[in-house]
Amino acid sequence: MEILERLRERFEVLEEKVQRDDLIFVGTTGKNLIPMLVYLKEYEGFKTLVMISCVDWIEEGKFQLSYNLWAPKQKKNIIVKVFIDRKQPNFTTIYRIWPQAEVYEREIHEMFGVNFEGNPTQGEELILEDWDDIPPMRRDFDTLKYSMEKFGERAPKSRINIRREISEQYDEWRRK
Amino acid sequence: MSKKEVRLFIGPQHPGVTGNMSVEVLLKGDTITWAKTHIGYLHRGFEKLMERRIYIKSFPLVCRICVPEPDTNEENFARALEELGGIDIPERAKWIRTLVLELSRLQMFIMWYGGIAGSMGLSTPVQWGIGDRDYILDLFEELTGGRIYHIYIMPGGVRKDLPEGFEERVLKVMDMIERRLPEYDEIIMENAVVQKRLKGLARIPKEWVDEMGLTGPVARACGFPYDVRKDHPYEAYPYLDFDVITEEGCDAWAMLLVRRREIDLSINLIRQIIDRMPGGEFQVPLPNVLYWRIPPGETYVKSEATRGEFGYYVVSDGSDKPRRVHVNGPSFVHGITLLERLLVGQNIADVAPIMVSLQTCPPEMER
Amino acid sequence: MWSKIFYAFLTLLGGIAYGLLLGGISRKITARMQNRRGPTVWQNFIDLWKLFRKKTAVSHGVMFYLAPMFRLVGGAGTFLLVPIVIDSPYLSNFSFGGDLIVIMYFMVLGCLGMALGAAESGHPHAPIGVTRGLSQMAGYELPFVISVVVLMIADKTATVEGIVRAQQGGILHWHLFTHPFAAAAAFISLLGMMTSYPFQVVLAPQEIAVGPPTEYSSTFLSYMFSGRSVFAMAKYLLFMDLFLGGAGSLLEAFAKTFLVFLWPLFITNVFPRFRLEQSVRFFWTWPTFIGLVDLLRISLMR
Amino acid sequence: MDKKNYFLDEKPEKLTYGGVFRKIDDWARARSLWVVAYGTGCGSIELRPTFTSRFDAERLGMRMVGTPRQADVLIISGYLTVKTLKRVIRVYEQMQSPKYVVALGACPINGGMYYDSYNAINQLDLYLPVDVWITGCMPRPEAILAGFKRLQELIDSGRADGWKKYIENLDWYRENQRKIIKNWKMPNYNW
Repeated sequence: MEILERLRERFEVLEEKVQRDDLIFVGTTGKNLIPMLVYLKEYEGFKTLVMISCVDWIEEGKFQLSYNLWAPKQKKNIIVKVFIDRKQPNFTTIYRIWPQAEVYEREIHEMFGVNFEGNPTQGEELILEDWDDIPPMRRDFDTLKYSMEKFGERAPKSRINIRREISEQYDEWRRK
Repeated sequence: MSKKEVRLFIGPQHPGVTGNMSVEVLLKGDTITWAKTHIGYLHRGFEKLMERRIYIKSFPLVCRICVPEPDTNEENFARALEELGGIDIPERAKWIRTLVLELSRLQMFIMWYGGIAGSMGLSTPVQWGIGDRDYILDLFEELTGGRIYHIYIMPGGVRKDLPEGFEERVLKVMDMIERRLPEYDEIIMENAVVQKRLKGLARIPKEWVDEMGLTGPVARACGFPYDVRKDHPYEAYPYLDFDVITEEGCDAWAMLLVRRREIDLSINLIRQIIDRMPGGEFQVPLPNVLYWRIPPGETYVKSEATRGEFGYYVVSDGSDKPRRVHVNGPSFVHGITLLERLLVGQNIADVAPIMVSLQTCPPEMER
Repeated sequence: MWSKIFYAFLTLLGGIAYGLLLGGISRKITARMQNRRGPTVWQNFIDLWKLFRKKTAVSHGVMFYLAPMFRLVGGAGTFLLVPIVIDSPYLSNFSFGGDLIVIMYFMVLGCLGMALGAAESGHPHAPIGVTRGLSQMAGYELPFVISVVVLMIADKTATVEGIVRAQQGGILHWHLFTHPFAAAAAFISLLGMMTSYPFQVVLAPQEIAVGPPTEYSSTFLSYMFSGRSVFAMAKYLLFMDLFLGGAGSLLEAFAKTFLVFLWPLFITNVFPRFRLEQSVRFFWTWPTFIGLVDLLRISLMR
Repeated sequence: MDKKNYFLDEKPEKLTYGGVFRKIDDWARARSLWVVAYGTGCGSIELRPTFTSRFDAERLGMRMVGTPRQADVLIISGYLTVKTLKRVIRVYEQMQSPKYVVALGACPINGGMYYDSYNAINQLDLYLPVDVWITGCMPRPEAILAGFKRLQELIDSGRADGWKKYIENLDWYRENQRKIIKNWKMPNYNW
């Protein structure tokens, strides 16, 4: 694909893959990301940011950020990938290029703990309320354990007499 | 916030919001000066739960991501897995899938058509719309066994073949709905009060469409012919004969017109599909799904839901569970970025029509 | 005197009951229009009893408690001033000279009491609803007052009874036919008074939940409920007396109020609501203009 | 803004209920169930057909009301997230007694398919007293109507007493609620 050649000329391209006719993956470094996004937006017609996603590669100690762009004219998607250090997950915001990136970054900050410098709203709670553990979408967060600790053991599959069960619990509470 | 402004929460317990979400607004008189969307009331952590489950066990989960229109999710996820796993599905499966997708689009649009009237207090078409939608749900029940959640589209095809005589019954329901639609038009489209309220309401600047990534009926109401069915054809859509519907006007009235014409289009497409339904197998055998490993790779598949472009970003690391599934619903942009900007300067009375026009669906924002 | 008060009390109870029944009928008709069966026509009585016997654990001050009473008193006061059956010793209520003006004041009282109480309830939806209600009132009062003034000038009287007497002598003497423009203006403003749908901006569920009564519950809501139904009855009776020639017997009164009751019901189910400013603007243009036509005609003819 | 109490601090004093009219009260309560319009989960999608033209719950005397103050029934439609649970408790405490809770779906009974989710509760009756459970995912409108018939029977015979239990055992419920809701502050109106 020609667009890959043009990208290779201008930026450092770490990896590339043509998944379908209309979907290309390009990997780059953190420094090159914003120039590349701006270039894609201004000169290649990838005007729209579809989404930002984050993948936790815990074995390699990395977070992968995927920026998914869409070109309305060429009808093509390009996904720009960048890897950042998992220990110090700091990155730059792109909300000045696309306004909706602000909310995506806010969500990633909440779910993965990635810090986007310059994002005005990233500290605010978007989805979770009063969260008291490590960010839940990280691979080392065990949701089953957390659920059992916080919400109690999973109740038995058949709770035939729920009414009696609860009234027994009342009595137990009173005896205490 | 000055002292003259009143802070008001519209939702989550409020009859006018489109689900369990809330919009916080500052009011000056009757005019909104600032708005903020609060989500997270329905967050179940689907993406985390899918990482703990083998691929086939994720299918009961994905259909619950968008409650009123679950089939898009199943189809998207199945298509992503087929692409990563290198499975080709037979022709008939593609056509059945398209039929299911169009039926589910149609029921959503009919419910929406009543809903936009309901958001302004016209309760008669709401009742009609939900009542008529039930005939399509009956078809779904016959086909899949479930009214709302179908879990019908699986990797490798669909779960079961069409029952005997199903096509005729679909056509019958289509005729019935087509007979009923003029009544709806009379009470909604030709209603002077509806026109007075919707024309010019929530006008979206055209440059926002590309900048914010608006899709679906919202983009099409601004004159941009963005339709995933045409732009990136999937399943049986490349063989179907249809045009992308666009309207000029960028306001709530244009969105209403787009969706009204989409109903006709859906009925038309369903007739085409039933006309040209090929024979043959409806699924290909999969490897043992309990030990099904998908080679490493990542992909992004998308399809056209009623609200816009619905996308699944699936990353596989070669194990029997996905490394990451990111569900990107159109409401994420429409309901947060666009809604917050669009509400500023509007009347408090127009919050519900605007939200319904953008068709925000809370469960797909927060998954 | 005492017997008159006793009979007035009985008519009041009868009025509440008939108003509730009409509410039930309207729910039934609405349901039929919407392709469903709907509740029984007695549903409103059951609701009222349940509300009346429910507990209240909310307190927002004295005004909050008094507001439903204001509403009930406003409704009952209006009701008791409108003669139901003319020339009847029991059913003519307390009509007296110049009562039409008092009636129009009483009709405002209920809204104002509601406004005071709801504003104290502390929920932001309530004051928004109250401002909407008061602006709306300013809207529909204008055409209504104009058409009443037309009738007063035409009949040279300010009593409801006098107006009814002026209409005796056949269907063509009804003001509905002798002063069609004034009647049209008044009947359009009736839509606003009954908060029927294009003008239903006060209790707008999709916008401000339920508006002024957001914080009201149980017993207070039941007072408000019965206040609303007796208020509606009073308006139906007033319109019957002003435009449909009054009633000579109780049966006639039932029939004619039922006719008046059908008019907002036919409109309400096929329209969404206006925004507030659209609604007020509507009242200040079309019905006002129509009413002025009759006013001009009357004053030129004299 | 001084601190306001949004939730019950202590038990309300009076618990008596009934009297001479008790039979009529129960009869009327069973036939006039007003449901607070709050779709807490995915079950609200099946509430719409239930309350509209095809299944028409209004013929049983039920209707949707917009404010919890006037409502009798709270429908927990499906799973509850922690964020919603806080709102639901507040809505429940704003409702006036007698009040009833109906739980839809498998999720509030034992967690359902979200048993391992970090944001959805596993067992609803630890936090709110539930009068009627309707299982299924989602329960069909017919099942919901059957559930409401059952609720009517319970009220008719005076056995729907969840609201009494809630007041009697407020401490127990509060302790359970405090385990998962750390911050009890609610968003405030500048009023």
